[in-house]
Amino acid sequence: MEERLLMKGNEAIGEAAIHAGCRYYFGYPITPQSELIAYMAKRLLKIEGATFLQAESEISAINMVYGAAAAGGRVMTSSSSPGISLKQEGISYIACAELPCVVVNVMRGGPGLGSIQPAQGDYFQATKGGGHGDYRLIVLAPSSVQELVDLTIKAFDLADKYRNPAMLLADGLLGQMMEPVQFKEFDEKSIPSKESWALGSSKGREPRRIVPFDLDPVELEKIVNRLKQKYQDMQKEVEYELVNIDNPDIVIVAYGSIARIAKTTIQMAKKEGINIGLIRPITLFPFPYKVIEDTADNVDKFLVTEMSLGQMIEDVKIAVKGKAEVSFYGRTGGVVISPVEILEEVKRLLK
Amino acid sequence: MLDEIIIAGFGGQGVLLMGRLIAQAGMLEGKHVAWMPSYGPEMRGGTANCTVIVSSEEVASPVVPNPITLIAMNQPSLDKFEPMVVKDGIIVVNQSLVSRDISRDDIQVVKVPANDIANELGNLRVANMVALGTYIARSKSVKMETVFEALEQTLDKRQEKIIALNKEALKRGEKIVTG
Amino acid sequence: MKEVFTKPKALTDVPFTYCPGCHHGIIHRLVAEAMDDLNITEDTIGIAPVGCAVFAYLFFNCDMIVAAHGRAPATATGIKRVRPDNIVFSYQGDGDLASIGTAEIVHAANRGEKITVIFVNNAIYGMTGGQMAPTTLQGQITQTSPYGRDSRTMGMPIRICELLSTLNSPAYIERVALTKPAYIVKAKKAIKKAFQFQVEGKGFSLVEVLSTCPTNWGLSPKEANEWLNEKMIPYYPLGEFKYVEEVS
Amino acid sequence: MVKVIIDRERCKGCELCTLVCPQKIMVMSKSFNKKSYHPAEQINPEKCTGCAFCAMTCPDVAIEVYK
Repeated sequence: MEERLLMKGNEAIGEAAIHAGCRYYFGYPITPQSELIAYMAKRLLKIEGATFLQAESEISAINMVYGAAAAGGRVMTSSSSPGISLKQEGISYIACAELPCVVVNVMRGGPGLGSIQPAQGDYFQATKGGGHGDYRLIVLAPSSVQELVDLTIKAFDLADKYRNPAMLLADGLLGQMMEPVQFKEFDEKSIPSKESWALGSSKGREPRRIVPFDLDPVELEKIVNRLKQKYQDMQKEVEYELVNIDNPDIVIVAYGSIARIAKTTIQMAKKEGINIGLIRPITLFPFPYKVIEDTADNVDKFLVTEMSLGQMIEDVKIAVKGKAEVSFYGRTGGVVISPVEILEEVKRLLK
Repeated sequence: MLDEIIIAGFGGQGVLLMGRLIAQAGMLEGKHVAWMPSYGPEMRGGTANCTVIVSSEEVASPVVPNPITLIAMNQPSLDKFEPMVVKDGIIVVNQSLVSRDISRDDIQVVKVPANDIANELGNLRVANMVALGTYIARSKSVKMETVFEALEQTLDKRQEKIIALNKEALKRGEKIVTG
Repeated sequence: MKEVFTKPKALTDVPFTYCPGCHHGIIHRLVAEAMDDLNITEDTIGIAPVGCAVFAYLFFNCDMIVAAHGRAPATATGIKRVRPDNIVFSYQGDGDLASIGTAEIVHAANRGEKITVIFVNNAIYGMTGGQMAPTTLQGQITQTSPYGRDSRTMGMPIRICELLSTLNSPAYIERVALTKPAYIVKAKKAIKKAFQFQVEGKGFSLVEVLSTCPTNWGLSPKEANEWLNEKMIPYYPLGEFKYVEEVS
Repeated sequence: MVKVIIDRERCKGCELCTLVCPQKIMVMSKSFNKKSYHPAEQINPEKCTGCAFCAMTCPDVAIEVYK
């Protein structure tokens, strides 16, 4: 068994990235992910040939990522909500140019400058593209520090597999908390070679061009349709966790830290004789529509809980297809929901 | 076993480190642990607190609205968190900086003059370790030897004197309970 | 017969998409000649901007990427950090470099990124149809300064070479023009030197090329050359602003 | 003997070559090319010194010079 280390979420993401062979990081400080940029500085500046760069802005950082990805580097940037908004243009370019990279969003309260407390208000932005144009990110939603590690590594692998940006969608709670983590052995040989498409020396081959546009609409449509095909292929990557799903009175759908809080609600409810199930999407794109639909065949009440005004609920409703009643409980602005609040809402719904 | 602890005090009193040592010790003993700090501008000069969970079961919510244990290092922390402690819970209170009595009668109180003892030891900064020692002796959520081990892993090994002083402070806090 | 003048090999056969008399074509050729002369084409990665030169990726016989508007120095930084042995150049206009991308160019220069920047200053936005640029001259009429640029509300035109020369890190900065054969010879030397600096690992280099936009200036190519000589050069003096022999 | 070759189809008729020719032997053709520009052409080729100013100033790399 590998050694257990007590690590802060943000630092665990950083160590996981380096563990997965990430040698290029470009970022800009913002709470509550600042430990991550500091960790990358501490580690990457000591690795020969690696780059840590504190960019002049989030905009520059994501465009440095664009360049590094085009040149074939395993590259990451990280930020929190307002900073992620600034990166959207670059993310759209990277998606169109079909380059792999990992973007970490440690969400905080919004809109505007918002607050620095944990929130989940960036679900739409993350899962529906976020920037301009028709594109999607691979979106992974960890709910423990161990999952921050595992899903960071997975984000790099999926980004390379599909040549698409992958986002790790965490929040301030996960970024700031400490839990024991373990790092499984990582084989750097598993990183796919990028020599068939990355920019570099054109000796002995035709020069390559990475061009995220086509002024001919018919040609651009071909590019976008190719992306669409890729997003359909990604459906097989769907991942989720089911808790207590055999014949529950009600099913909670929640992701990230709120899913953990809901697990406490489930334990509390059990003592009162209430049987609550949980579906926790681990991939938010692709979204686990099918398991939710199948569950709706046997359960007539769903409660979606989010630290937002209700964003993922729209995907849950699409999945449920009207077969069950879908309710919502959320807090916003950076207020973290307590297990008790969720339980009270469940009791109200079961009345 | 399960303990859910909120540790609160002034920024700079070392409450985050207290929590970190409990979590680290819990992990070393093979338990499930989680540590969650308050963060933000209040860390600079204001109040700071953290939540620690030590459990034989997997930790679900890292957010604890109603702690089993409160370690209140100053008066504002006691004022803020006293009402939240569960019935039959424990409050470890730093008597040196809290003048009032606990108002609730459905909880157990352990008083420790942490700053006075730290002062006797010649360094006010180890008041946090005194209170931590008291908490550990009272709750037995982790063993004192494991906290020593956690301390050695967490602090700079080159600062042997500081580690020794911290251990001394932990033992003095322990004595409040063991006598 | 001996070749006196032929198309450089670093250029593809694709005809330029620029308007008649536009200096972009000359600048492309000079960049290509520098790549040929230094024998670096196969190791060069170029970055096209957003603006008229967005199609530059079609014209150079090396690996190319199109950057977001203003972000070429950031994209160049990312590429150069991953591929330090390659030669990386960005090609940017005045709107791209001196307006939306001001932060990127200042900070890439200040970090001393080992890249080469070709900065094309024609005092106007070309691709969008002739709006005011940060380098538009005082009194100059554009679509968005229809009564002439008024420095009281629109500021004075930005002199990029002078601005960047205040920084410690850049290794080589020069401003050139192309309105006379003698100027073109000098411009060629400057652009080659800018690449040479990168080959030698000396650091950040930038050549600002004053150029014409006959279409949006509303002048014939001949008149445009004259206007550049009479109006632009007095405000944007030609010459070397920074030349560091050895970079520590 | 100098030979100046002008790619009529690349030329956009900007006239810049005519301005820099010291011998004033670069002129604009009266005919037009497929893009509807009057391309440059050389008159009195025997006067050409091979200075290549025309080629140097051509924004479309439409001129080549051989000696």
